[in-house]
Amino acid sequence: MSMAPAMQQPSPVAPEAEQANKGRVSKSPTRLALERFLHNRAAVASLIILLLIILSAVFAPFITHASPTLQDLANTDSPPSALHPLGTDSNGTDYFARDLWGGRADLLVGFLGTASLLIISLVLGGLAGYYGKWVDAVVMRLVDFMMNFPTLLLIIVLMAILNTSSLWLLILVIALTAWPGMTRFIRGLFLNLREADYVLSAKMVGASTWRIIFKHMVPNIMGPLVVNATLTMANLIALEAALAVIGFGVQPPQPSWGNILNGAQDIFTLQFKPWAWIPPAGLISLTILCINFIGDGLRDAFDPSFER
Amino acid sequence: MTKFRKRNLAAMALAASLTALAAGCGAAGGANNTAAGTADNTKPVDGGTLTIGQWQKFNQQFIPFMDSSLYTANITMEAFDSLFNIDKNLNFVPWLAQSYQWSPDKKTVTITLRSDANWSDGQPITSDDVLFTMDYLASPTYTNDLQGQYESLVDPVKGSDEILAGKAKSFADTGGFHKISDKKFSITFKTADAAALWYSIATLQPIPKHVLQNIPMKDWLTSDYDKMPTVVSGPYKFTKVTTDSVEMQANPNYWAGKPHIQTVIWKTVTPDVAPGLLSSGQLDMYLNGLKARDFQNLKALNNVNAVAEPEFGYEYLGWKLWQKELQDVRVRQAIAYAINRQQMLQGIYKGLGQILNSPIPKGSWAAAPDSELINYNYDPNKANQLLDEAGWKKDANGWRIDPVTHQEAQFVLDYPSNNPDRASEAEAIAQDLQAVGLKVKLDPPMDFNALLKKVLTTNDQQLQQQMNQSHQIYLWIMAWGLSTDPDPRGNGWTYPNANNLQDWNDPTNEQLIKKTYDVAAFDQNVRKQALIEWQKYFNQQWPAMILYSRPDIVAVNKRVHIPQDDVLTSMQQFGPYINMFQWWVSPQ
Amino acid sequence: MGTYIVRRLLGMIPMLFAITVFTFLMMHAAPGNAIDAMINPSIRDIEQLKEHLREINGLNDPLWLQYVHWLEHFVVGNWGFSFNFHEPVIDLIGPALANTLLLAVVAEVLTLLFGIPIGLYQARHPYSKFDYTASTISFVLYSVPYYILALLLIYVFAINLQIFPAQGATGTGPLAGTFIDHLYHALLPALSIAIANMAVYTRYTRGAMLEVIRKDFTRTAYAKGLSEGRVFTKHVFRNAMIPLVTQFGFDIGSFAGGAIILEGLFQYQGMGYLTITSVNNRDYTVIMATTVLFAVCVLLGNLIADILYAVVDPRIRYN
Amino acid sequence: MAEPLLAIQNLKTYFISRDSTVRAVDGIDLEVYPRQVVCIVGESGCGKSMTSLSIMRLVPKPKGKIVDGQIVFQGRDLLKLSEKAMTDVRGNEISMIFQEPMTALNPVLTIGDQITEVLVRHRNMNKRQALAKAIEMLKRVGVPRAEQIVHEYPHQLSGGLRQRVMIAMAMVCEPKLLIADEPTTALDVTIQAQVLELMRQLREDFNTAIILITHDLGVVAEMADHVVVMYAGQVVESVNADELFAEPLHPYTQGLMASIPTLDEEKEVLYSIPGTVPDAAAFPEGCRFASRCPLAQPSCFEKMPELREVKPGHFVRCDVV
Repeated sequence: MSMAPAMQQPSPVAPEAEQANKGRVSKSPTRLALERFLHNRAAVASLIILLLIILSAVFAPFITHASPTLQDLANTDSPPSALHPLGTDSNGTDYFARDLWGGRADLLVGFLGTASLLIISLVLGGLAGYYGKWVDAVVMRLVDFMMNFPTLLLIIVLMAILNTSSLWLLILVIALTAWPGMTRFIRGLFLNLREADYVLSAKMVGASTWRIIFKHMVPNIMGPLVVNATLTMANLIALEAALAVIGFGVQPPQPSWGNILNGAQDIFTLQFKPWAWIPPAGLISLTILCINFIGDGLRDAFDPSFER
Repeated sequence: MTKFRKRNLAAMALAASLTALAAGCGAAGGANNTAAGTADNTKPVDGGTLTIGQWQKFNQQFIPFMDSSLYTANITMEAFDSLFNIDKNLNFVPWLAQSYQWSPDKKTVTITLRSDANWSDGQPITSDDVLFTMDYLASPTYTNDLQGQYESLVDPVKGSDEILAGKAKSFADTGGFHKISDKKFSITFKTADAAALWYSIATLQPIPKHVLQNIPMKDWLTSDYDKMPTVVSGPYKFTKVTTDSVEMQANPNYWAGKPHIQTVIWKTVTPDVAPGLLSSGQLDMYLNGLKARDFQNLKALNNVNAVAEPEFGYEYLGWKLWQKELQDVRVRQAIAYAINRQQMLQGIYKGLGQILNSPIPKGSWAAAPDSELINYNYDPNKANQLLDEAGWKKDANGWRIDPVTHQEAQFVLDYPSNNPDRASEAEAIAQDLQAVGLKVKLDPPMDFNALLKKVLTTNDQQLQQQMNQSHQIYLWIMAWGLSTDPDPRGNGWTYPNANNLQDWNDPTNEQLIKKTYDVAAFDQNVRKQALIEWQKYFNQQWPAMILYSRPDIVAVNKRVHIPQDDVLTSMQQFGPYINMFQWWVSPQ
Repeated sequence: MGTYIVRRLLGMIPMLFAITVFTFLMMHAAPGNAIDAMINPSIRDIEQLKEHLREINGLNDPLWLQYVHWLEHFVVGNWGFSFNFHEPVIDLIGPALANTLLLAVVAEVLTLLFGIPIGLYQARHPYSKFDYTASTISFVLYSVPYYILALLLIYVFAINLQIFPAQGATGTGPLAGTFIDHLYHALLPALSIAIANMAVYTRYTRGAMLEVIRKDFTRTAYAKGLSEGRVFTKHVFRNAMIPLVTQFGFDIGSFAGGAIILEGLFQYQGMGYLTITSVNNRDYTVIMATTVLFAVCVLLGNLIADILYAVVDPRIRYN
Repeated sequence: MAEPLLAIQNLKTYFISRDSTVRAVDGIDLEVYPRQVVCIVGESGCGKSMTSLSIMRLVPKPKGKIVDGQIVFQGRDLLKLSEKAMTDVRGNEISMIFQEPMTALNPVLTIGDQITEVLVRHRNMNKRQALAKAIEMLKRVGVPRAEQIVHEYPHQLSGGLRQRVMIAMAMVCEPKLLIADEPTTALDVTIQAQVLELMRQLREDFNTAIILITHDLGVVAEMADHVVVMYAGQVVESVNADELFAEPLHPYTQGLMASIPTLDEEKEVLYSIPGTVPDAAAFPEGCRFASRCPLAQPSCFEKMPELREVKPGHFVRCDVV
């Protein structure tokens, strides 16, 4: 149906792009979304808090001089003091330093995990949604298969088999097991876009598959993709912490919020040393809450018609 | 860890431990208190319930020796008496066996069973039951089909090899066992060995032939009797078994008298929450796994007595003695001086536990007095001096040069996973060694089986190759739980020996050990002296870095009354040394 | 309907097959052979024993044959032998599964009992003070990970108030092992899951209800003179349930994941706890069995969701 | 004439939100006599549907609100009834059918269920009696296989059948007044005619007055006794049908008439009224049609004209004609 106009308009992309560049008068959708986002007070506040958390993790060495890993057996299990504002753990390591540095592991898992997962999902979901037919069938079978596997169990078993304490491997394992949801989501978006006029016209002018996917299709699913990626990030951070809580996430002595909690689960610590477990528990919850608020704000911003 | 204890058990007689300590130190609270619980002169009261928490889940395999879990053994111990028990001075004393007598050649022991000892169904416990039990442990079915771990309990008995090989069916046919009467029999060992009785038959828990002979042995695993033995010889019989608890009731026919406490419940409870259950009275007692850092909090609970005693065992830093670097005794001693064991105990175990300079814990009658041993107190200067003497020069960066490879010395340290204390110890050792210029790389922790396999790697040739290629000096941390009898062979200090993980091959050592069990050593004083001589040699040679005995923390509700002679700590040892039938609980 | 279920059940078979093959290969690739792990190295003739054990365990067969044998045995309930617990795997799974199911049922009942009514109430009074409060609270609860909720619950109810046990699946005393006892122990972990899940359900219910309320047929129902209550219960809720049952089926599957963490945290002797223990001990026969069972849970969850979907939505049923 | 069955006076239905007030219905007067068919005509968004929902008191909550006026039905002001009393009126004395038969029926309930619940509610029948009555009613509105269809679901029926079911549902209690909101818009032409014929038939059989809301003047011509033309929430012309077609007075009505495509006149371009309907949140001061009106005078932009009786029975809201 859209063949004819495509023929008449051999290069429908260029004018569009030009317009976007010139058209500062009318606001671009992204800019509109940004403005809507900035009006969402909860989301903006969350963004600020999240930035503070990220900054405190990145600049941990400037905030505290204590090492997050140094063992000091002369000072184990000490209560908060001027030297150790949140006391020390059973290795004599400073809790405050661990809480700050611990954010790095969790946030890295969140960011890199989401990034790698996005890459996998964009390739698989993109191909499935773009080509359809047997490619789609194969990818979707794979998705079904992975979806039927309890992800958490798979990660635990893999981590146990690999017997490693590498954070990078953990991120890889998480990405390799948690991609199906995102892939299915992206495939759906692509499936809808496949028939769009500008995609068909790009095909007509002989653009390569990758160019079509990344140049024409991806920008158009940016909104939902960003929202979904944000929520995925929250989930991955929660997942790492969950793994660490039962001893399968980031391994000590490298700190992560989850493994700090793991070391503080016994009754006496819960009862008598709130400084040991409330900060990491609070940081995990706050981070996830903030990311979710941001995700919510982004969704409202990208899709104003969506009503909660 | 448990795995090692099991193996150890298998190799040695099982026995008790710290009676002497408990009696001697009375650390918990003076002369009127026993190790824990309350001792007083009021008259025992019958009845009541005792609830005991254990860390790990028991396995539902209650025929003695079917299962190698210590947590199962703790329970079966109350249902099945062994031939010998331990008194408070750590001596073996006859128990189900009323008396024993050695033959002049010291190869044969004649044992008389108590005439009043009966199974709970009224049948007498006889020589046939003992033979039946021995044959069961020696049989190939036991090892292959039941995957039993205790065949070495009958290993020193004459004919055990023939039975395992299938050439004979019973010790009665091989000359290992001779039935004299229903209540009297003799056992002949392969050699005259002063320790053999104690590391084998002494702790045998007879099983009822009249019940089990009708079930093919390979089906025992799934038999009702195994899941819940109904005919028992001990003070308590099984009455209810669920996935995480076992209920036992007093055996009214127990030969030593009906137990005071009517019901004993064993419950799987993790150490994380045990303190809460102890303070609320839902648990009367908790064995193993309580953390040293919780000790003060436990003591502060007003209804609970908590005691911390050094375990009967030790933690050690192992190394391979075939590595050229470690063949120099000065290097081994230097490591000993370099490691601050006092601070490790202080930081990780809150100052509880006990530093050792020999592999026999101080609680044993055979322990060498401190005055006879080199005391490797933390002394980095001395360590540096010894390393200098050994030719380990420091380079510009302060790291020492390995005189064998002429490169910076590189130690690599392995330790078991799933225990934060091991990680702390590994880190502490690494820090201390680095302080004297020895670079240490910590491997990621691995689970115990993987670690053991790595340490054992086929005759060590493979490991040797690996180490040579990477120019690494290999270290590992493990712990041993010991049996009461101090025989050095049990911990693998002889060569060859599957448990000799460090490959210590030293003729002097072999000679010294031999003296601890030869015919002369049947005299306890001779044996003690031989053991002290061996310890002195060990202490000087330092074939492994013995660290310390960790603390064992046991918490008991104050309403539980435990006779002064009884022992509570080191429950990880297998054997009926806790005479629970004498305990009683105050009515609530 | 019957044929629909049968067709869906048959459809599960290839998936199950793929899952078992994958799990089998994964376990096979795992380092540390179970036999090495279990044997006392001081046993005489150790090599002979190993060979014997390899033989009786079929470890000398080609891989595909090992799989076939494993499958044959698995189907008839012979799930192997746990080297760690020294018990047949199926004997371990039985009670663990029962505990997990109890936990799941209690959690789901709590979830539905509170989650749906709160969402319904919000939908009946949208944009009210209650609605805003409930929405905010459920957003926060939805964001706070359930294991942190669990820690808080332990802190409050087990440590400070001491009215619930902090761990375990059964207690001590005369009631030990009874159903009441099990229920009592399941409550706190169930509540931790339920709170987070409730938040999901209130959000879902509210959203679905508000969407249905805007539908034409709701107006029709009012126009017929039905009372508001009747319109809500009969017309609106029946339709709003359609997305909810999908979530419900999803819950059954995802419960497996949540159970692993929570059972670990509460030391609750269910499937998750058994799995963790087994993973820590490299007890591969048990891991195989629990993995397959968890996957079956997910499949069954999907099936149940589909069936319920067909039950509540006749449009599906007749297509 | 006799007493009006329904008399609406000065009805105002607004949508009030934080930022704005949308005056959907802004002072409507309307009378419906027994057995009369009154058509409300107008463009979409002119407030005709909201008028009908106001009569049923089904204005969407929470924003929609009837702020003023009276709706007197058989002597009772419906706006003063309790919600409970109002439910006795709905579906019983006044019932309503909607534009989209596809979505107006509940997809998860059987046809029988949906019809019988009206009878159970208003006639105190038990299920069995109600089902029999429902089947009878379905037959009456020309639904074939009524006995089976009561057990079927809406998605199994065609659009025309569904609208018949809707009508059966609305008529099953024999209401005094039936409000039909664009009942034929979603149907194809042949079915439209059948449905209209059916409605006429029912009026004969049950003596039901009908308010027929439509934007289709053809339907008006076919059905109406009296016509009310609405524009921007107000009545702009109200007169009996014959006179309207003979002599439409309001410029807007005239515009509507002009835009009907007819077969006999061969017009080149279809007429359409220029401009757009003003925003209901910000109506202009004067006549709301002024900006689009070919006859508009400057005064039209300043003062809102009253609805005045230009001829006997012919009311027009325009000062110019």
